[in-house]
Amino acid sequence: MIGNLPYIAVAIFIGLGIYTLMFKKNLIKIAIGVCLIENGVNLFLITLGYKKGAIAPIYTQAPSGQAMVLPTPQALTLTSIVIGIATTALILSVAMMIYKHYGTLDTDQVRRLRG
Amino acid sequence: MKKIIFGIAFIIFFSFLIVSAVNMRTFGEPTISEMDDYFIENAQSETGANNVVTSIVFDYRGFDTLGEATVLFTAVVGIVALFRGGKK
Amino acid sequence: MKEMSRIVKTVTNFVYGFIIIFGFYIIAHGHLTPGGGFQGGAVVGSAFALLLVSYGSLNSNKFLKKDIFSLFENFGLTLFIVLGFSGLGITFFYNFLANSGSWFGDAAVIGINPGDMNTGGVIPLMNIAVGLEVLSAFGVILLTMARGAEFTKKKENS
Amino acid sequence: MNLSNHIPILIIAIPLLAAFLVPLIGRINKKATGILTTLALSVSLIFTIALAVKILTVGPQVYVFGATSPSLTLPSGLKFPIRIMLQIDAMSIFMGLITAVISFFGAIYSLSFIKKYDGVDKYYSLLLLLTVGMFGMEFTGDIFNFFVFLEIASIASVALISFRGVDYGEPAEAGFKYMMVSSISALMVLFAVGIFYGQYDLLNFAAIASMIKYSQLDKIALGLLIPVLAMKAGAVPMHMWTPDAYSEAPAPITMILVAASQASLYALFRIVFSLYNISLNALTVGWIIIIFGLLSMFIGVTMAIVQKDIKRLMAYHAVSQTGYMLLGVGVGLAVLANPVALQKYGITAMEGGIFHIMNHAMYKGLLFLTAGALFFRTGTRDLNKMGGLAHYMKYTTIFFIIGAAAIAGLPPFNGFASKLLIYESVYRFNPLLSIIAMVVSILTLASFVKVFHSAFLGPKLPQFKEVKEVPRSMVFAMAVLSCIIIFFGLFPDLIVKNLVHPAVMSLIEQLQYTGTVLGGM
Repeated sequence: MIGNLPYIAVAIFIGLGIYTLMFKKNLIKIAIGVCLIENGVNLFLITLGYKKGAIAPIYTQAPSGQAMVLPTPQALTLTSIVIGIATTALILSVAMMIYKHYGTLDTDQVRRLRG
Repeated sequence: MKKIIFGIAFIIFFSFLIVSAVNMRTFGEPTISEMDDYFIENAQSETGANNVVTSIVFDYRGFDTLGEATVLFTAVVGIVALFRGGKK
Repeated sequence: MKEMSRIVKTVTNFVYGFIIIFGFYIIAHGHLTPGGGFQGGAVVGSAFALLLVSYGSLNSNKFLKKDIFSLFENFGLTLFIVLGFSGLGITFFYNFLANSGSWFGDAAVIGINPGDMNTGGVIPLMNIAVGLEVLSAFGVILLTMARGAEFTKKKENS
Repeated sequence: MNLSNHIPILIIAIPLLAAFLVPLIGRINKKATGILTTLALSVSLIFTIALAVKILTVGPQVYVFGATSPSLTLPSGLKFPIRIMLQIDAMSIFMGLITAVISFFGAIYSLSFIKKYDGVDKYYSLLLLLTVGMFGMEFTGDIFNFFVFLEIASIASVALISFRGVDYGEPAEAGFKYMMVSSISALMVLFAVGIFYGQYDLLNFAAIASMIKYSQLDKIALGLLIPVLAMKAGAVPMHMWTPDAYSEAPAPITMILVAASQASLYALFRIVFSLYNISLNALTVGWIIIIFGLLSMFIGVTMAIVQKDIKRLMAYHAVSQTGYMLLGVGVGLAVLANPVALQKYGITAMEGGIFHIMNHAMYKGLLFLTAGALFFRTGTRDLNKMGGLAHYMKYTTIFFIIGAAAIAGLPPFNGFASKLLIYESVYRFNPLLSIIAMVVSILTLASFVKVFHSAFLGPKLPQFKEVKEVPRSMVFAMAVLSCIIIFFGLFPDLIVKNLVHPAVMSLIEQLQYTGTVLGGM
């Protein structure tokens, strides 16, 4: 159980993100919720690639004789972080547009689409 | 009423996460790492770059990085398209 | 956003040059030291954010031009996909420069080595192309959202 | 350097290159952007057709990026692939054909539809990027690459949905809802990618399919993937975004969005059939998908009848038609375990479901284009305000009749062909399901008769005096879609035998899928 404590942290991260998405009313809080899930999943990807007592997989002036960490999760997380930037920027821009037209950020008042 | 449905969905979802966190192999001891060992040994000879992660990002999985630079470009064009008016 | 006090502006004038140079260092040495196109572009993007915040969004339009950024962005991405296309003789993303003796073509010394700039084949060129694209993408996003925020603030006061 | 074995990547790379060049050319002159977009999409349409012919004759194609030769899946001395590869078999090229046709005619339709708005080059760039996202989702053989292209399609469609949001409020709200749905689904797909990578240290579909042991973690990954991808495809419990997104987006974009949500439906089938196949207990998962289908069918059509806005009505019909596809393929999945039932009616049910994807894309696209034509001329989408438009817009009325007849499943049109396949095979599986499907089809016909009456028939209204037919490029796009619908309706077995059947077989046989990669063919 103690062995995979980081995965429990990931589960809590994503749980918090889903909680804010489901129960919060303000648009900016929902955007923060999406960022929380984003970071939780990135943390999950990075913790998959760790090897005990290993160094970063770079050969320039590396201390000799030590094992190297798994490199693929780092490449995947790099891509996922930049996708996180793109989604966050777009969510905030759409929230600004909604604020421009509706004058409020509360999801209960942003309700013109009915039926 | 909506709160109850969302509450149940949240609990089911959270139990999925906790079960997957508990069942995953222990942290720090990867059981199978053939693909990554291949990258660590052959990255220098095949791509000539010392940084194995960069050789994966740009050579072995370069199509991901092209897709991902396109994601950033789409976000920029989308944001510029959303704020294109603004004169009035 | 209003511009900040005189102290902040003088420190910014002094510091932003070094941030940009450090960002380009990370982009150029992507295949040797930790870093690469995305991380270096983000560092240079932070320099633009510093300039935007300290000078305020209205008069920072004098030296941070949005259409130059979007021009750079298109150029960076077209360079990136042309590098992908140029390997088309064999397959799409083929690293035709690695171990070929021409640009960035030297074969890297296997195992621990001090790091030689002239290795890595297509990777340094792609690093530069992606770094250019990311830094100009940050520029465009920051300026557009700052101008958008300016507009919504005007709506609040009216 | 013969071009023929590089076709798979050229289908994706040429629209991508055009998407980057469109803003540059937009600075020089605005007119050229539309022409460049249609040119790039026509090139990828021709290449898709050429690739489809090659795949249906020779067999599944693999294209590896960066390897010394396009088909070198396993580097020397290894038994697992390390590079990203496009794996295109009969099912993915079937979806690729839909994407190519729909986006090409969407571009032609928007040549004259989009003149009213400013920011035209951004619109075309986003349209090309949405098409690239869909092609990438359908052709890739790598899970993480699927996540990246799912994200491209989502961001491009959010920007396009809220494209009209500069001067109205509703598109921004619809865009926000769709952004929430697509971010959650993309992140849960990434979580499932993490689960697969953590267990098998592999990222390739075929390699994981050969190693999968259906452990506790794989059940969770499946439990995450099915609801999330069904949400993206617009199945009922999570369909809240569909009516808003489809009604607020410009008409050609709604047509392409329908094809985009079908791409995530394809991803759902790919994961269930090619990744898990025999290892999952097919009956329960099949019944889950059937229940999704039934709910979508019934709730979609009952909500549609009460609608006033023409595009919201069609959006709810899109939800209910997705229910047919889920029902057809769900029945096929449910009987995957016992081969006798599979041969008897499982395969025909899946053929009906998958053929329905193609038909739905065609006639739903045509209906949205006619709704766009009405909006283009009258400026309103409210059925109560419209009336007597048949007098002025002759062609649009004909196209609307063809589309409405096809969606209701009347005999000479393509909707009937696939619905008949679904009815007769689902009847043998469980008669009640088939009866519900028929009732829903009748309700669909009822609601479209109402729309036809209130929008087209009736006296000439004074405020529509100066309304005249829509420009030629819009009429051309609608005309070609109607010809496709009629052609599919008159010769359904020609399409089913040599296009739909290989697609179904490539989904069912997992060994053929893993063989193309691991067999090193």
